[in-house]
Amino acid sequence: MPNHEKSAEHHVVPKRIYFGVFFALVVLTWVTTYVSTIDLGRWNIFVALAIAIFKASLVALFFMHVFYSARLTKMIVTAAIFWLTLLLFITMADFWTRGWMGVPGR
Amino acid sequence: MGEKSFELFPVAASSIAGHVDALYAYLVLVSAFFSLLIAFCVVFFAVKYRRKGDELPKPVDEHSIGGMVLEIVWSVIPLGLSLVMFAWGASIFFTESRPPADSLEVFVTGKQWMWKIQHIEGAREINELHVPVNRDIRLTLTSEDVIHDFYVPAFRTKTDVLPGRYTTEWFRPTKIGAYHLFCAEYCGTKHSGMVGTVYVMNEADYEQWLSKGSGEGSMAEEGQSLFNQLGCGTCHPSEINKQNGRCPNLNGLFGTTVELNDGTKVKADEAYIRESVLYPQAKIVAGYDNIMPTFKGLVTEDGLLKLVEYIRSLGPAEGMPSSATPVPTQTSGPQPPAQPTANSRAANGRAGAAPANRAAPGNQ
Amino acid sequence: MDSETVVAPSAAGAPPQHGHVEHHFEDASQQKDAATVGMWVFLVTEVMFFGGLFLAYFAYRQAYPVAFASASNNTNLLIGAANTTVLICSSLTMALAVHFAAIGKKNLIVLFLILTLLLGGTFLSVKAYEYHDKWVKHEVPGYNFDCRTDTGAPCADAAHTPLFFSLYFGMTGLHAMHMIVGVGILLFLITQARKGRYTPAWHTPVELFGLYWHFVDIVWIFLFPLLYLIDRSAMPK
Amino acid sequence: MIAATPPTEIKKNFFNQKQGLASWLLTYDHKRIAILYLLGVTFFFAIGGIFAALIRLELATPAGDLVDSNTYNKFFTMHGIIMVFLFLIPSIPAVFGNFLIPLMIGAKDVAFPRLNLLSWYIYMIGGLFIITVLLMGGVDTGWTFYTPFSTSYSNGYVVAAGMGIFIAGFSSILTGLNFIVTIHRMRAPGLTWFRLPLFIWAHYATSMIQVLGTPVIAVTLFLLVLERGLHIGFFDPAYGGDPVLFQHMFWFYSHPAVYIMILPSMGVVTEIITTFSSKKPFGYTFIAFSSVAIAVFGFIVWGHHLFVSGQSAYAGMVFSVLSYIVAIPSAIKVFNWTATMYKGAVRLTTPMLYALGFIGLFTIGGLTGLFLASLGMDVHLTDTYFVVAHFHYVMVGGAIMGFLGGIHYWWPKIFGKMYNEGWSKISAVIIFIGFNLTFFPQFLLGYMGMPRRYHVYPPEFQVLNVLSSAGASVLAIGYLIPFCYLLYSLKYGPDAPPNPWGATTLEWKTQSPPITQNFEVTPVVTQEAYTYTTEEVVHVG
Repeated sequence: MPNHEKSAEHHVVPKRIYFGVFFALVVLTWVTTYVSTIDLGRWNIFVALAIAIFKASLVALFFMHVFYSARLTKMIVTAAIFWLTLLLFITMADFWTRGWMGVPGR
Repeated sequence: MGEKSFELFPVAASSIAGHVDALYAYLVLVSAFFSLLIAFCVVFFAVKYRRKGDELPKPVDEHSIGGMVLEIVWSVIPLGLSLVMFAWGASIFFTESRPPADSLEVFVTGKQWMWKIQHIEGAREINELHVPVNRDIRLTLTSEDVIHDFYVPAFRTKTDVLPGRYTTEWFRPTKIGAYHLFCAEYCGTKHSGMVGTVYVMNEADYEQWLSKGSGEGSMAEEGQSLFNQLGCGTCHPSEINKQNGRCPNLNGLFGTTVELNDGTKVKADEAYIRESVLYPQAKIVAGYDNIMPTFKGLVTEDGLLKLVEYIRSLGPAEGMPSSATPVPTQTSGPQPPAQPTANSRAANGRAGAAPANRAAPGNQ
Repeated sequence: MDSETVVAPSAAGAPPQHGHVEHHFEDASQQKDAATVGMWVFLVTEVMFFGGLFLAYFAYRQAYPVAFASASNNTNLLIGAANTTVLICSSLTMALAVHFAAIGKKNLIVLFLILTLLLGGTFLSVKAYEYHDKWVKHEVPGYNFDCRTDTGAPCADAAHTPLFFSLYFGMTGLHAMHMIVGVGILLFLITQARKGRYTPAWHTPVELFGLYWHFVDIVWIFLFPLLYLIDRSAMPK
Repeated sequence: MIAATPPTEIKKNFFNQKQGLASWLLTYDHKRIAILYLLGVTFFFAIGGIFAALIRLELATPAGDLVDSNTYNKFFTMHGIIMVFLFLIPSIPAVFGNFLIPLMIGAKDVAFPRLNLLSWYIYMIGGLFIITVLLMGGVDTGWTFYTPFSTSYSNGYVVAAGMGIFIAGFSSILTGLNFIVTIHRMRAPGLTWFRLPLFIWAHYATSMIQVLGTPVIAVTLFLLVLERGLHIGFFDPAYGGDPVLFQHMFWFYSHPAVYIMILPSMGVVTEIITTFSSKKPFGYTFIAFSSVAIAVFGFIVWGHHLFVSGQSAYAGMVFSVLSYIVAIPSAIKVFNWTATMYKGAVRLTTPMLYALGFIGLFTIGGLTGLFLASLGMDVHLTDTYFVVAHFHYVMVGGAIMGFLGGIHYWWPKIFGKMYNEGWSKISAVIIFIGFNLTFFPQFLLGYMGMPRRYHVYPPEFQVLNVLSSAGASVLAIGYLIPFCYLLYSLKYGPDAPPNPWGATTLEWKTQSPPITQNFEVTPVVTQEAYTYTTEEVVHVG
C-alpha cells in the first residue's frame, strides 16, 4: 500500500485557534445581521454571501482541520465546491439569459 | 400525407426544412464515414492479425508508429468536424428563434389533450391550423395544464408549450398540403391522441377559409370586450395619453420599456402583460401604488392571449404590425370551418369544430 | 428518507472492536485513512444534496425578488441570529471534544460532547418554536396559506411567496433532520466515551462525527443569510 | 478445447468456505455481494424486458389494440424506471465492480464491507418499492417525472415510485463512495495509478459521477414527493414555479447517469480487447484520462435535453458546444480500442465478439448523439424515435453488450466453470443482429417525425415499427440463450483454470473461483499493467 503518506490527522491544533475562530464566527454573525438592516441595494446579497463564505471557510479550515489535512482531503473539498459551482452557475446561466433575445420562450 | 402508406423521408414543407435536411445529410455522411471506417478496421484487424499458434505479438512501440501524433489527429479532426455541426446547427436554431417582424400571428393553447388555436382575425379552430403558403407564421404558445409540445415534422420544428409561460415558434410554409401536427412532449393518457393537421393553403383559399370563419371578431376586439367586461377600463384610461393617476395608461405601452418602483426596468412584452394581470403585485410601475387586484382564476389562458393582443393593438407603431395586417373582415355566424381535405386520422380527437368552441370570451 | 439514516453506520462505523484492525486492512493507519476519506466523500454527496435546494432558491429569487424580500421579512431576525450563535457554540464544543479525544482527556470528551448535545437540542427547540409560529401565522404553503406583514397587510407579491416558504421549510427541515440524526449519534458517542472507548490512538468515530457536525453548521451558515437576512432592508416599510 | 487443470479434490473457494442462506444474506465478502447483485439485476432486467416486449407488441399495429393508452403509458414508464434505475445503473459497477475491483488491485475486500452489504439491501428495498408500485397499478409519468404532470395530473403512484428511486439512489451513492475509497486506499504494494487496469480507471470515473450526481436526483425527487404528497409548491406553475427548473435538476444527474451506465462498460471492453489481442492497450494514458474527462465533461452538458423546453437560446448554445467537447474523449476511446488490435494476436472468443459488437453499436450510438447535440437538428429530432434509438444504441448496444461481454469474460473466474463456446457465439451474433433490426428502423422513424411515447401512430409509420418489433423478438431470443447455457455450465461445464484467457490483470493470478481472502499472499506489483509474456499463453479460442 503505497499511500500511507502520514496525513496530518495526528496534528493537534492548539485550543487558542479554536477560540479565535469561534470568536470570529460570532462577531461575523452579528455583523452580517446588523448589515442586513442597512440597504446596500443590489450589494445586499453579495455582502451577506461573502460573509457566509468566509465563515464557512473558517469552519472548514480549522474546525474541520482541512488546513492541516492531506492533499487528498483538500482535493475532495475542492471537487465539492467545483461541482456545486457547476450546478448553480450553469443552471443560473439559463435564468439570467432568458429574455435577452426578446422573443418569449427563447 | 396519408395517401402513401410507407415512406422513408418526411416531406419538406417549410423554408427551414431544406436547411435542416442539408445539415442532416452532412451529419449522416460524417457518421457513415466513421462508422464504416471503424467497422472496416475492426474486421480487417480481426482477420489480418488473427492469432496463429502460440506466438505472442511483438510489443508495438507506440512512439515508433507515432502514437502521440495519432492521438492528436484523431482528437482534432473529430473536434473540427463537430464544431462545424455546432455552428451549422446553432445558425439554424437562431433563425428558428427569431420570428420575422411581419409574421402572421397565431395563438395556441394546449390542454390535455387538444390544441386550441386562435387567429388574430378571430377565427378559431381545434386540432387544426390553417395557414397561407409563403407567409411567415408566428405562433405564441401556452398551456393550461401540463407541458405539451407543438411539433410539425414537415416543418422540422417544435417547441415546448409550458403552463404559466409563453413560448414562440415560427415557420414559413412553402408547400401546399396537409401535414401532421403532433404533441411531442409526453402529456398524459391521450398523449398520442393530441394530434392534428396543419393545412397550408394558397392565399386565395386561405382568405376564402377565413371569410367562412367562425370568429366573432378579431382577437383584439374580443380582448377589448373582455377588458371592459372585467372592468379594467374603469381604472386604466382608454383614451390615448390620458392619465388618471391611479393606474398606468396602456395606450402605446406594448413593446416599450417600463420603469418599476424599485428602479429596475422591464420590457412590456407578452409575459409582462400576462404577469401583470395574474400577479399585479410582482412588478409595480414607478409612481403607482400597489392597488390592482389579481385576476388569477378569472381569466383563462385563451382570454389572457386576447387581452395581450388587445394591449398589443394599442401599442406603439413599432410593435408587431399584425393587427394592421390587411385581412378581410370576418363575417360572423357559426359556420363550420373549411372542409377538411385530410384523411380520417386527421380527425382524431377533433371533438368539436369551431362552433363548439364559441364560448364566451375569457371566462367560462 | 434522510441520507444520514442510511449512512450512520459508516459515520459511527468504524470498527466495533476498538482500535482493532479489521481483516481486510493492512494496518491501523490504512484503516483510519480509509474512514476519513470515506467521510469526506460522504460530505461531498451532502454538499450536492443541499446544492439542489440552493439552486431552487437562487432560481426563484432571481424570478421573484419582491416576493422573496417580503416573505423573508416575515422571519424573526433576532431569533435567527441567536440560533446561529447557538449552533456556532456547538461547533466549538464539538471541536474541543475532538481535541480532548486526541490528547486523551476522557472526562473532558464526555463534558464537551454533552455540551454539544445540549446546544444542538437548544437549536432544534428554537427551530420548533419558529415552525409553530409559522403554522399559527398561516405561513405553511398548502395549508390556509396567507402571507401578511406585521401590520396585517398582505405581503408584497403575495402570490409568489409560497415558493419562498416551501423552500424555507424544505431547507431548514432537511437541515433539522440532519441535526436530529446528529443528536442520535451524539448520544451513542457519549455512552461510548463514558466507557473510555476513545483513546489518543483510536478516536475515529469522534473525529468523523465532528466533521459531520461542522458540515451541518456550514449549511446553516448559508441558510441564515439567505432565508433571514437578504433584502430585509430593501423592503418598503 | 480447454486445457483445464485436471480435476482434483474440491478446492476451497468463496462459495464453499461458508455454507447456508444466512452466510449469504449476512456476508461481507465483496464477491458474494456481487453475486447477490447479479441475482438482483438479472431479476429486474427480466421484468424490464417483459415490459419492452409488451411495448413492441403494442406498436406492431398503428391502432391501440392490445392495451389502452393508460396501460401503455404505464408500460413504458415501468420499462424506463426499472431498466435505468434498477438494471443499468447498478449492473456493471455493482456486479463486476464489486467482484473485481478488490481482486484487480490486490486487496482482500473493499474498504467498507458492511456498507457494501448495506448498499445491496438498500437497492433491494428501493426495488421492492418499485415492484410494489407495479403491483398496485403502476405509474404513468415516464421515467423522467416531468412536472407539473407528475405532481398534479398523473393518476399513478408517483410518490411511491419516487421514494423507490430515492432509496435505490443511496445504494448507488454508497457503492461509489466505497469504490473511491477502495481505489485510493487499498491498492497492493507497487500498484501505482498508472499500473492500474483500465477497468479500475473507468470505475473510478463512474464512482465520481455516482457520488457527485446522485444526491441531486435524490433531492429533486425529494422535492417532487413533497410537492405531490404535501401540496407545497416547488415547481408548481400555480405558485410561479418553473417546470424547466425541475428539468435542469433532473438532467444534472440523469445525463451523467448515462455515463454511469457506459463508462464501466467501456472498462470491461478495454480489458477484453487487450486480453484477446494479447497486446497492451494502445494509448493507456489516453484511455485512462478520457474516462475521467468523460466523467467531468459529462456534468456540463445536461442542457442539451432542454433545447426546445423553454430554456434560453444562449444557454442552449453553450450546452450545445460543450456537448461536442464531451464527444471527443469517447471518440479517443473508440480509436484506441481499434488501434489496440493492430498487430495484435486476435482471438475471436465470445467476450471478444461482444466487445467488437460494443464498438460498432457504441460508435453508432455516439455518432447519432452528435445529431442531437446540434441545436437546429435537435429541434426536429428531440422527443422523437430518433432519440429512443440513439439512447438504446448507447445503453443497450453499449452498456448491455459490455455487461454480457463481462459475464462471458469473467464467468470462469466468478463461477470456476467454462461455458459452451458454440452456443455463446451464436447468441452473441443473434443479439447483434436482433439489436440492429430493433433499433435501426427507429432512427428512420424519428427523422420521419414519429414522437416517442405514442401509443397510437399514423399508419405510414407501420412498416418500420413492424420491423422493429420483429427485431425485438430476435433480440429476446438472443437474451434467452445465454440464460440456458450459462446455467447449464454451472453444473456440467468443465472446471476453469485460474487464467483461461491468458490475461494479465491480478484477478487471474488467483484461483477460479477465488478464495474468500482473494489471494493467499498479498501480491506485489512490479510492472505496468498488460505486460503479456509467453507463460500466460493458454490454448483457448
